[in-house]
Amino acid sequence: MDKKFLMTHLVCGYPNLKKTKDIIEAMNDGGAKYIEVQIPFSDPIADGPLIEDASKDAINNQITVKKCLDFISSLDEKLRKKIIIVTYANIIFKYGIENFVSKLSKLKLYGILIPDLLPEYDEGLSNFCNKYKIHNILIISKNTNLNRIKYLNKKGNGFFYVTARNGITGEKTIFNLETLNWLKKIKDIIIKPIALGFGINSKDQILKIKEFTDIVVVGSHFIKIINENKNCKKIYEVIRKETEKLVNFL
Amino acid sequence: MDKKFLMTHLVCGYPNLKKTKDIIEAMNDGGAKYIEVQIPFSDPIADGPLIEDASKDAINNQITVKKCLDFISSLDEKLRKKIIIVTYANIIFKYGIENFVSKLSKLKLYGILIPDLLPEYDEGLSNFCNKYKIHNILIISKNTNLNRIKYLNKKGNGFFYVTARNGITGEKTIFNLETLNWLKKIKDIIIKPIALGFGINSKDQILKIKEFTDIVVVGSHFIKIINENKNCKKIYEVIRKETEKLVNFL
Amino acid sequence: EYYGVYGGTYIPEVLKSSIDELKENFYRYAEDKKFNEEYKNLLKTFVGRPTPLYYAENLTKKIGGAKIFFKLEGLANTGAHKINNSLGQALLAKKIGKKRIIAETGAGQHGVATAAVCAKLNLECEIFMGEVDIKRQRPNVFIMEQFGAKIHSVTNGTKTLKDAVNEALRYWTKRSFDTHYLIGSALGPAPYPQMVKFFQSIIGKEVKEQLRSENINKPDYMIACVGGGSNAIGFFSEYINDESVKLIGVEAGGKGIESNEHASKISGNGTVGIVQGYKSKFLQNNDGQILSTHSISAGLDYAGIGPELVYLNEIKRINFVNEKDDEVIKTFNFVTKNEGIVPALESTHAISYALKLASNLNKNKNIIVNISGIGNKDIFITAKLLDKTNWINFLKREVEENG
Amino acid sequence: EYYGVYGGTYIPEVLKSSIDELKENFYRYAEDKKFNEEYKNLLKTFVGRPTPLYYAENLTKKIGGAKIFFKLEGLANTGAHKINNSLGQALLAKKIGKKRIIAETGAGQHGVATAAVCAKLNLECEIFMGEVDIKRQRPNVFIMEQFGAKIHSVTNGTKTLKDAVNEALRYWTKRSFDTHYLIGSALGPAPYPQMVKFFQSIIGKEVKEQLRSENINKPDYMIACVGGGSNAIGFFSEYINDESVKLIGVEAGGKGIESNEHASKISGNGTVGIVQGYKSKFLQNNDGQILSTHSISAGLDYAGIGPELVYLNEIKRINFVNEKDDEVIKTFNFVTKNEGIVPALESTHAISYALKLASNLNKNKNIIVNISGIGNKDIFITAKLLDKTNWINFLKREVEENG
Repeated sequence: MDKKFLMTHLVCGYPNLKKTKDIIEAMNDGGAKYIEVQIPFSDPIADGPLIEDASKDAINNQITVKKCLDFISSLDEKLRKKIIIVTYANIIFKYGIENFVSKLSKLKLYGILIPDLLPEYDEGLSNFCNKYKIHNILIISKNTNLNRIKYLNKKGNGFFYVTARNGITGEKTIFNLETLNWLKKIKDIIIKPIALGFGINSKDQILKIKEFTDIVVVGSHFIKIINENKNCKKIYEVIRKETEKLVNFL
Repeated sequence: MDKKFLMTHLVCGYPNLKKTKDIIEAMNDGGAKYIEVQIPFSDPIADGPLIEDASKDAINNQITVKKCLDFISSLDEKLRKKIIIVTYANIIFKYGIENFVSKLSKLKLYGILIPDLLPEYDEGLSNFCNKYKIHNILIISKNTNLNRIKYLNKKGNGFFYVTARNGITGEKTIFNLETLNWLKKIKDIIIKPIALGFGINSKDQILKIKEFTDIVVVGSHFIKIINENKNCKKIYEVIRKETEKLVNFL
Repeated sequence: EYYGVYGGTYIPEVLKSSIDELKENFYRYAEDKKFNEEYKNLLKTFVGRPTPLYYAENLTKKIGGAKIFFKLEGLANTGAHKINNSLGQALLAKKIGKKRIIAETGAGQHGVATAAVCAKLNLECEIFMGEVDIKRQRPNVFIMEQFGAKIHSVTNGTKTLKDAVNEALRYWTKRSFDTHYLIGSALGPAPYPQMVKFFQSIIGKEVKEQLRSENINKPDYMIACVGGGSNAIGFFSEYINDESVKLIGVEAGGKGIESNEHASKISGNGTVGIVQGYKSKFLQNNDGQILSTHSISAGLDYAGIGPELVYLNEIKRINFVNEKDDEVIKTFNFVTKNEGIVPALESTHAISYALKLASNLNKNKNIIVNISGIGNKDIFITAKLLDKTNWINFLKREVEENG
Repeated sequence: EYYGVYGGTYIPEVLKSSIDELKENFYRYAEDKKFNEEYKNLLKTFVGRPTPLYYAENLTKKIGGAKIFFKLEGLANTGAHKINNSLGQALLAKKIGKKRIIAETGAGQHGVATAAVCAKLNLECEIFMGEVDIKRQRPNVFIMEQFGAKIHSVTNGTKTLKDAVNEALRYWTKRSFDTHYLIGSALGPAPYPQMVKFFQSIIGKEVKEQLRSENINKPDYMIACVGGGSNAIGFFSEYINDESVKLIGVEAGGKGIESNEHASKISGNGTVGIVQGYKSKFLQNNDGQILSTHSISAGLDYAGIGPELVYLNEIKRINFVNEKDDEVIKTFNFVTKNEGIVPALESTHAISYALKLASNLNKNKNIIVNISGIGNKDIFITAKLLDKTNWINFLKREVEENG
């Protein structure tokens, strides 16, 4: 069995940019292969309350898109290469999608994931990603039928983010046989690696699914830990240890 | 010029039956020719607030029609002969109109005045009054046209109660030339005596109108005095003096 | 003017000429084609008629007996059937040359309807309302004032509806030359019962026409709530002469007839009397003093009833029953949940009985219930009963944030 | 799916199949004769359509310019145009086999309409409403609950309408297999703007027919308030292709555009964005964060607007203006006093502009204003502003006597 990777998640500017730096470095040092950096949006329809509240906090603390991008540009290039920008259509649309993608490209980031831009209505995002060599991460959901998976397979230029159940981020997912069989089918169609996410936070889950995926995504779980430790001076240690722990399950 | 008479008014049982006795004797002793004794009704549509409130008080103090009639039968026959029962249709209807009129007859009262029974819809009242020799006092209002006054003239068997203005009891009436001319016209048609009432309480008013009427009615004015003296032990003196004073203006 | 021994014109002499004038004009305009056209045009464009005849399919299925239909009078402008009559009388008064309309109101629905019509027809409007009712029914008072009506607070007597009637009558004795008294129910001295029935009979006429388009020959049962009875007499009007149509009036049972806290004149213990201008049945004591009444629905909370209804009961043409407050609240819940319609508490009395009746009838029978008004107006009563904590907390917040 | 560059389907992958299913079914049923008959029959018997076209004669005369007509949508069951769409979508959902309806609501009118329709059609109903709105709009919450709806209190974000939309979308991602999301305005991802317009176009169709019976060839001006824009697009629908009919949308000017406390997307300072599934104009900052909005009328208090309206403005087919809170309250007073009709505060925006326009037009011109709802629902706002002492005293009494 191939080596499996961990992708982690954080909201840029939550609880503040200084801590965001601690957190992202901790994830990097802990062994995360990819790091989703979410640029906060006021109306994140695909996210649950944890990420929404973190986004709201960050916005209330005057975080802006420019501050997020400046922050990212201040990071080491090696770290930047792990970063996938997650945000909503309106943020990049307002910025100018081509400008935004080209900016990510200049910063040498890994990719971008916009949950409310389907390939059919993506405002040129996938073209710009191809042009500027940025991975455009597409989502496959449990409602996505096989024909559509084939269609998406052709459209994506990075790995695919597979959401292991319906609904939004942050709720617990139970991996039953039906889900695992469904994952197998996806792997048969999708040529690129897949990242499996939504509600993953335990050793049990990871052990159950790792053979069906290339990347395991742990998102809201990190937000929760960050939330619990937002006033803690040792947040770097906490996050690094948690990242290491999860990587070790793989 | 003929001798003019005073008609006074009281609400039976207001403020209580004992005081009603003082009041009625005072009016009698003071020289009133007729005394209107009003049997209280819950919804007196032709009366103003003074009489309505007095009626309500009396009803709340458990006055009943029977108590009123028993009270009247306890009076001297001479006094009883001055009494005109004033009440509303429902009171006598509920009692039985024939029974009621025959009862008044037995008590040798002067008459009856029911403001909400017009001759056309009087439930036999005028017939019973003729049968039992009780005067049925009809009302002529400022809205009553000459044809109708002629009609009423034929229907009434007692004097006529002329209301000197529109509206209800207890409000001040101003006797201008137009009103006095109107009164003259009435006197030309009406054979029986007329009693002029509604809002009379002053010497000026009485001096102005006495040549146009046979009887002057002072109603709400007495209720007001009774009201002001309802806890006064000397109510008899107060009422008798007021009656004498008014009689002297005639 | 009489229905059997009921009805008549029991008024002070001072009102005789105005009542005569009104009688003459009413009977003349009732036959006047142009007047009727103008009235009907306003019913259409201002009131929003016709109101729907609605098949209450869910209730019918749950009850499992006769088919139940609702006549949705609550969709009329100002939320109840009252406006049919207010509009008709105000239009008539305008034709006669009156400048001002006065009206009594208890719960406020008749006052709101009358104030709306006066705004539309450019007539001055003064509404008599008991001081107690003004305090209880502030939302309706506010709407009347928005329509430009002047509200007279009546502080006599019990300070409720019957005293407002008395006070309006008194005021009328002073100003009848330029003022029309717009009585809100099919009662009072003639020609009011006739006139109110005439203007409310649009309800029955529409039912007849609407049944035709549903391919129903006629109703088997018609059910209406009865306070004074204007919605009932108007709703029944087209079918009174057809004895195969059973007519049922539902009175306010309040806390039960035996409790004496109710407003049931016919099915309860009303007796014949002559009050406020007409002979009919009233809730009164042995002396003829009018008793205070009780109903959960303010619109039924009145001691008198229209004379024609009493007569039609006496000749066994209309049957009268009553429904108690608690039954009405249960029915309110049941109807809102199953039909998506909020009936006025008044009308809910009629539904409450209809449900009982329907369950005992064959599926090929049909029952039409007049939903005389919409129940949003009752929220200060229903929310207090059905959702007390949230409602009181909401009111507290409104007071705190704005007080 | 696009109007110019506006509209589209900007949704998470998880909703793609449901949106596809909905699109397919909507376009199929829109052509289905039986479906349309069933819908129209319910519009007639349950909603109470047609709503009147009313000549506001008194306003017209006072203003002394163009003739002003009102389309009285407020006489529909539940008191606003919202139910046209709720009924249509719920009926469609039922045909598709959905068991449950979810909907967002801000002020509560769309929630009430949807809950009513679900009670009628035997569908489960869950309404998403911001916690702040639930506290402010208890009367509507109470009515929804009476209709059997379950209310989800949304505690995310600003706890108001836009968060209720977000939360409804999230819930839908979990349950779209058996649940239809019933969006209340002509916005959101395709096919919602198309579908809501389709169901609201009954308003425009009726206007056309009613004008014919008034012997008016066509309107010179049509004016509607615009929050999301469902009443406007439905009202305008029949005349969009006839450029001789001038169409005007009136947005909520709040405390003035310069104050930034308003809800004017087109006439104010909205910019293009992609939010909540559709591309349109939004009130947002330079980063694309959605701003909080303000209007005296809860129904206009939303940061987005239907994409077709933005397009029609861009091609100069619809002109947009706005009216401020204080102008609206003045107009509210003026209309109630002179016409006997209580317009919703939303609709009063449209009247407010209509009055200004009318005064500058010739008497042979006509203006039709869509009165999208009735204003009784606003009493907790209007009474507080126009009759504060009495109102607060009334509420205090209610609390004291029942608390």
